[in-house]
Amino acid sequence: MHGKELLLTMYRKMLLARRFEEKAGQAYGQKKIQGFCHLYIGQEAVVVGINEAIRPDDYVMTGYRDHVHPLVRGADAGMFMAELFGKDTGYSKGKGGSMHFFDVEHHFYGGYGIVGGQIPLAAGMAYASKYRGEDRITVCSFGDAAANQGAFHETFNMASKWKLPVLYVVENNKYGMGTDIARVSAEPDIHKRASAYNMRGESVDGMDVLAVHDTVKDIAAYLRAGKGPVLLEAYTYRFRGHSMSDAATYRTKDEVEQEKQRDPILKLKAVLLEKKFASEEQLEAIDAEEKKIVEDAVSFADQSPEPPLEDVWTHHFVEPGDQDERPRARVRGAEVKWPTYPTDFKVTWDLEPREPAVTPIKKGAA
Amino acid sequence: MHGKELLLTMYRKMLLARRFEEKAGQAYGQKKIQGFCHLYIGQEAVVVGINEAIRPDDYVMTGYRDHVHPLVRGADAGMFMAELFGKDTGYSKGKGGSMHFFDVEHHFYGGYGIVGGQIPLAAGMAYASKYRGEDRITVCSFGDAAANQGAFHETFNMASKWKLPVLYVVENNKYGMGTDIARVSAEPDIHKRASAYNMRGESVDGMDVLAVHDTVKDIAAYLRAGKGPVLLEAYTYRFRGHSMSDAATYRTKDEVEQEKQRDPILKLKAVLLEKKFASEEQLEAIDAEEKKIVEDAVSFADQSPEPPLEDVWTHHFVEPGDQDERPRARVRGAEVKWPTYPTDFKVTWDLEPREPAVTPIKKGAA
Amino acid sequence: MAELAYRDALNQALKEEMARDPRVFLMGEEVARYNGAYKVSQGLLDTFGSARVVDAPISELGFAGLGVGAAMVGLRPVIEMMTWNFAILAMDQIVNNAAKLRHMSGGQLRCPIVFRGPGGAGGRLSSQHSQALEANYAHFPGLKVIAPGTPADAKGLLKSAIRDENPVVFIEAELLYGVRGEVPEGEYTIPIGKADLKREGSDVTLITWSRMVTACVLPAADLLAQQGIHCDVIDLRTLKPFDQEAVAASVRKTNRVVVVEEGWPFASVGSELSDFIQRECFDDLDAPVKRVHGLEVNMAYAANLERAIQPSVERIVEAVNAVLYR
Amino acid sequence: MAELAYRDALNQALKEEMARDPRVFLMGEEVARYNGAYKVSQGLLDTFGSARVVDAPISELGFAGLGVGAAMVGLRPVIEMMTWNFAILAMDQIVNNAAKLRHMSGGQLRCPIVFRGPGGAGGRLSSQHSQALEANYAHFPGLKVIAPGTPADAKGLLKSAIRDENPVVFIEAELLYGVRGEVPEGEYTIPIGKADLKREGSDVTLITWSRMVTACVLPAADLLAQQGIHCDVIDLRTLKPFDQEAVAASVRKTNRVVVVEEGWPFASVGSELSDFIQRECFDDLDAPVKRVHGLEVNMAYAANLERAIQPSVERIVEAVNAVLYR
Ligand SMILES: Cc1ncc(C[n+]2csc(CCOP(=O)(O)OP(=O)(O)O)c2C)c(N)n1
Ligand SMILES: Cc1ncc(C[n+]2csc(CCOP(=O)(O)OP(=O)(O)O)c2C)c(N)n1
Ligand SMILES: [Mg+2]
Ligand SMILES: [Mg+2]
Repeated sequence: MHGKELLLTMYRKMLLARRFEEKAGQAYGQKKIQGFCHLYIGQEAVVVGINEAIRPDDYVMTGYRDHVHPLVRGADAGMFMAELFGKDTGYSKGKGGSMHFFDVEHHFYGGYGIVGGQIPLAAGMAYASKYRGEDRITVCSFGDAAANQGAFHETFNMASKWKLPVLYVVENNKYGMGTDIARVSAEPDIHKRASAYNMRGESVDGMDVLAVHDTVKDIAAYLRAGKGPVLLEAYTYRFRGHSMSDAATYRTKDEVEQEKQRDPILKLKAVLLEKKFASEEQLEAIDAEEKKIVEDAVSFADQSPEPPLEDVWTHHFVEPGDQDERPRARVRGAEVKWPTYPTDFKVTWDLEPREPAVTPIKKGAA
Repeated sequence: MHGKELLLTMYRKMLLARRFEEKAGQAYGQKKIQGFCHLYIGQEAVVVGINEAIRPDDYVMTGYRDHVHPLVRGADAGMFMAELFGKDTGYSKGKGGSMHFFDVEHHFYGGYGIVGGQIPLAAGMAYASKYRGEDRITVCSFGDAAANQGAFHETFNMASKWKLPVLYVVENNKYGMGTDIARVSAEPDIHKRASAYNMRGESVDGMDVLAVHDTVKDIAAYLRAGKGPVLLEAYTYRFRGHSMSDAATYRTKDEVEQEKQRDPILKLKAVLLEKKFASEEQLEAIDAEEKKIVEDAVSFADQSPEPPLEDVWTHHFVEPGDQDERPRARVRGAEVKWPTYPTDFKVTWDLEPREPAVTPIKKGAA
Repeated sequence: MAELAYRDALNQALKEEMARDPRVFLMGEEVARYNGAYKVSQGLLDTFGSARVVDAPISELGFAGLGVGAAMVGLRPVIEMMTWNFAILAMDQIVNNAAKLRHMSGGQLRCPIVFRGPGGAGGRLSSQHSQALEANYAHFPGLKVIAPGTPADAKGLLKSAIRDENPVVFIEAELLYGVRGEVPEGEYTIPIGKADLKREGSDVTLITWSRMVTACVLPAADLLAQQGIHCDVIDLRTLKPFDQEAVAASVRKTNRVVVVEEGWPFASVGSELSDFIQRECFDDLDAPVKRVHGLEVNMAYAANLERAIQPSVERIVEAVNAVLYR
Repeated sequence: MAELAYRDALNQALKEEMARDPRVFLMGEEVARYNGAYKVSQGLLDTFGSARVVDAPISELGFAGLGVGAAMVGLRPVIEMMTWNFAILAMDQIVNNAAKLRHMSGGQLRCPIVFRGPGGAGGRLSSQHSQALEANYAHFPGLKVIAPGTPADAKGLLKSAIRDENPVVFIEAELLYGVRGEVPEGEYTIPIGKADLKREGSDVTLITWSRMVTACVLPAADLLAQQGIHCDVIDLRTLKPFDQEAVAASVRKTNRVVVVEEGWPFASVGSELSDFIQRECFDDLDAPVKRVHGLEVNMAYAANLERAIQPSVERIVEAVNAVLYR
């Protein structure tokens, strides 16, 4: 079921993610990165497991803890490091920074700083796919604490009613900033809330990349079959603070240590070794390669220029004739296969039957 | 269980409600009332059943379909008719109109035009009661369509987590304006959504005043015992359009006719006759009395002056020393027992334990 | 030219644009089966089907954001707010997502979306339902704000808004829906950002938009004309970006200005116009810029109070006299 | 006098008012156990317990509304918005309920509530987190808007806000929290609606508030003073109602004005000041009112762009020179 190549790919990507975030943390200490910076360390299995279970042309988006989501889709690590450094060679030319990663080439649509603000957007992206008759799905992550936003409720109701092909992933790392989710959530098992919208909800061990992968494979098929949205809760943990400025003293040392035992990278490593898909040395070589990528990314970012001052005036409006920016083409001179959206098509979707059966009158149960 | 006096009181109040709304409808046709005007005809059992099951000093509020809620608490019908007519003798001096009824003397706190906007307020009122150690409860109604607002979700989570003594009543009349609730709600049985907040949710036949009364009696005790909030769905029906400008063509004649068979007033009348609590004649006499009250209300409103033009400048801010308006004292010269809120007390409530048990780490189920 | 009601002109714009471009869809409360709370979407469901004309739940934040997401990936949503009073609930999606997407993504994304619906007073609807909220949106970079005052402009500007590649806040006027006016036949658009000089005169410049144009400013101008005072009447039509040239040119000619708006005065579009004029035309002004606006109060339900709170012909005439020192 | 950081001055105000009045409670994200995202509520949980210092879920609309409800029935909530950027989600409760309750109820109810938290740029936080949103609230009748620029004002005005019988929007500055200043010892309040004349000079009036006071306006005034140009520096402190007398008196003296604000220019508090001045002091003005403000763009993350977007000493000096026609 889990071929060697898949496992090695996932291993490599988790390491890329880990090393990238570690370097970002370091660079933050050196003040090369400023403002808010939310690291994904510890949660890698979620994003990697999902990514290998969906198609490259599926739409993906998340909140502000967003560095790793585009990286595992194939984004240029150097250009995202440059974004973190506020450089001209960044994906958003230094305009977005840590919280607003966008790599549209790889169908990664951001990068949002308002907690829960991306939830309705994902429903809209899934709406567009269904509208155009595509079999594409949308995957949108958010945190456990975001589930208490009204946007969650309003969107889930619509997504379910209209059977939109969207997978919502709660990356439940047990804390929203300094607050244990159980302290502010009447139903802390967030996937159980799916029942309030008549939609499929389930949970998965978010520290186990294989479990995430398999669950999402199944869900992706369900979504593509038009069965409606899904809420998947991935129980995970962030090994660092909420952001770089958070010392995370609200967690006990014990808790953190215990969680580190579940490090998703170590877990996959054990599987790889046990299955003899790779030797210790081979795995170390992979790590070295990923480290090198990240080191190169830092050099690239270091050497990149600041954006020109005139850039304060750009990208507020699309003027007639303006093309969309294609970052890798601009920065790397790469041939970029840019997503296109059809302009001429026929909408065949009937969102609801013309004349629905009239709801029977209810009498109540008391 | 249901004494004669209780049943007669409920009968009288439902008739007052019905006659008041009929007159309001007429007056709207005569352009004495303008703007939006949402009648409660058909839904009377909900508000009356609730009111007789709670205390006069409990807090009550609702949305814009709000004429009847204060009336059954004892408000002055003439002064509310005057409010509808935009007169100086209205409860809000003609400033609020149909959607913004307030009668603080009778602990009726409005009267809100933004769908779902009152939901968080009620939690705050319940918060205040709990904060001061009172055993008062708050009852807040809203419509079926309001349940799709984010305010529902955000508030219910807090109310349940903090065990606030608030009863939320969904007056499910099957439609939000012209839209059958099942067309826009993934879970049209709204009380079932309570499970997403780990709170008690149930439904009742909202056309049966006795059922409503008994259910709310039980719930009120539950609330006063500090067991947390409750979501009660009352299945009901409005016999008229959404507002005066709605011809309600989205409903079949059949459906409306069938519902009219369930008229809560006729139903209670049958009980009264069957139990021999009153004769046909006595019941008609009650009706005549209520009709008279409403006719007097119209005369009073008709004869009342418009507010003075200087009133455009009043009631935007409380200036130092300003007292709150006491409408019945001002208009009727009545002795008014005005609600007071203690200014000196000790807060003994611990909203959460100082050191809660740490939530166990979750592994997911996939 | 055909005479059309404002609502029907909007309806034509929607119908034509939806027929032209399959990417355009309309979503909002009661827009489909009910044909719109104000009947702007009359007949559209029948023509375009239920995926393109969508009855949304009462979830303004949710469906506004859904529209933004759809716009990000190639559709061109028109999101109807039953009134702009309710859109306050959706403001985060409009100002934090729609307005900022292109910038945050460094130009990778665009967000062609129209948020539209009625603003201003609706006739005895009291405070929560009678707000002219254009200033709140005009304050944010990344949004265009349009507020047409006639059926022809309503049609021509809505078509331009739908074709625009940016998020547009399109504020109609509840009390104009039934008002009729000539609308050019056939396909035509009105450019965003261009004012319309409705009357020419050299004594005073009157600047306004939306319902105020026909409800009080033109009547006031007519009345003043009878008294020999001739006003330039500028209907801004687009509030952001507003037509700076048209405003400045007129002020340079008349040297006296009255700005008329339905909404509250504090930090409003009228304040901005006043600031622009005193800054750009300081030496041309023979009197301070005067403003007529809704009183700085919450709207009351009572008929006499509601009337008193809104701008009126009398108040405009008075202001014109004041800037003429008469 | 003690030297205190702005955050500690706010903390004192909260602590003193909560000790004085059991009706006062503080609710918001991370205010209790975490002692506040910006440590404004340090120690309050320990002193006042979990019902008076409450960690709320991330439900801005919900807990803002909960506060309004509690205020309606006799409590005096202080609702902390982690930043005002997030409060956009709660705006409906602030402007449609809190601001209108007294009016809708015809004076039966009052709503003494403070919504507070940091506004403005926070240092490399990019567009969604760097907004000065005072204009949006100041536009609505029924709200008072306060934006203190020093620790002493922060303390004195927060105490006044908590004691006020009306809803108050209290906008702190994220970048001021660590800034220290003298704060009078013991119980004292600063009246709402009174400006503070920070420097006296007869050449030009500089009007500003919040972080701009110390971050660029006073430094600019000092620099100008070295060049022999002496400015009145008015710190408004309260934006609505602002101190019309202080503004007019200064303009009558100097005849030249520069208004400095961190936020966007369009339909802003600065626009309103400009309109007020040209209207009330038309004949006193020797030059148009000049404005220095955040550029009309979304905030960028890059350090150099972020700097360029914000008002600066240089831009203020330039504007002063312009109104002096130098
Ligand atoms: C609407 C809004 N409120 C508050 C914040 C401040 N904030 C940023 S992240 C965060 C915690 C979110 O926690 P969670 O959703 O669990 O995601 P995690 O950070 O754990 O990935 C808060 C309160 C915000 N950005 N937006
Ligand atoms: C936020 C908001 N959106 C839309 C409206 C317009 N509106 C008023 S009532 C209503 C329908 C509400 O239906 P429901 O909640 O079922 O209550 P009912 O009228 O049936 O009592 C709508 C859409 C509004 N007032 N507020
Ligand atoms: Mg979390
Ligand atoms: Mg209903």
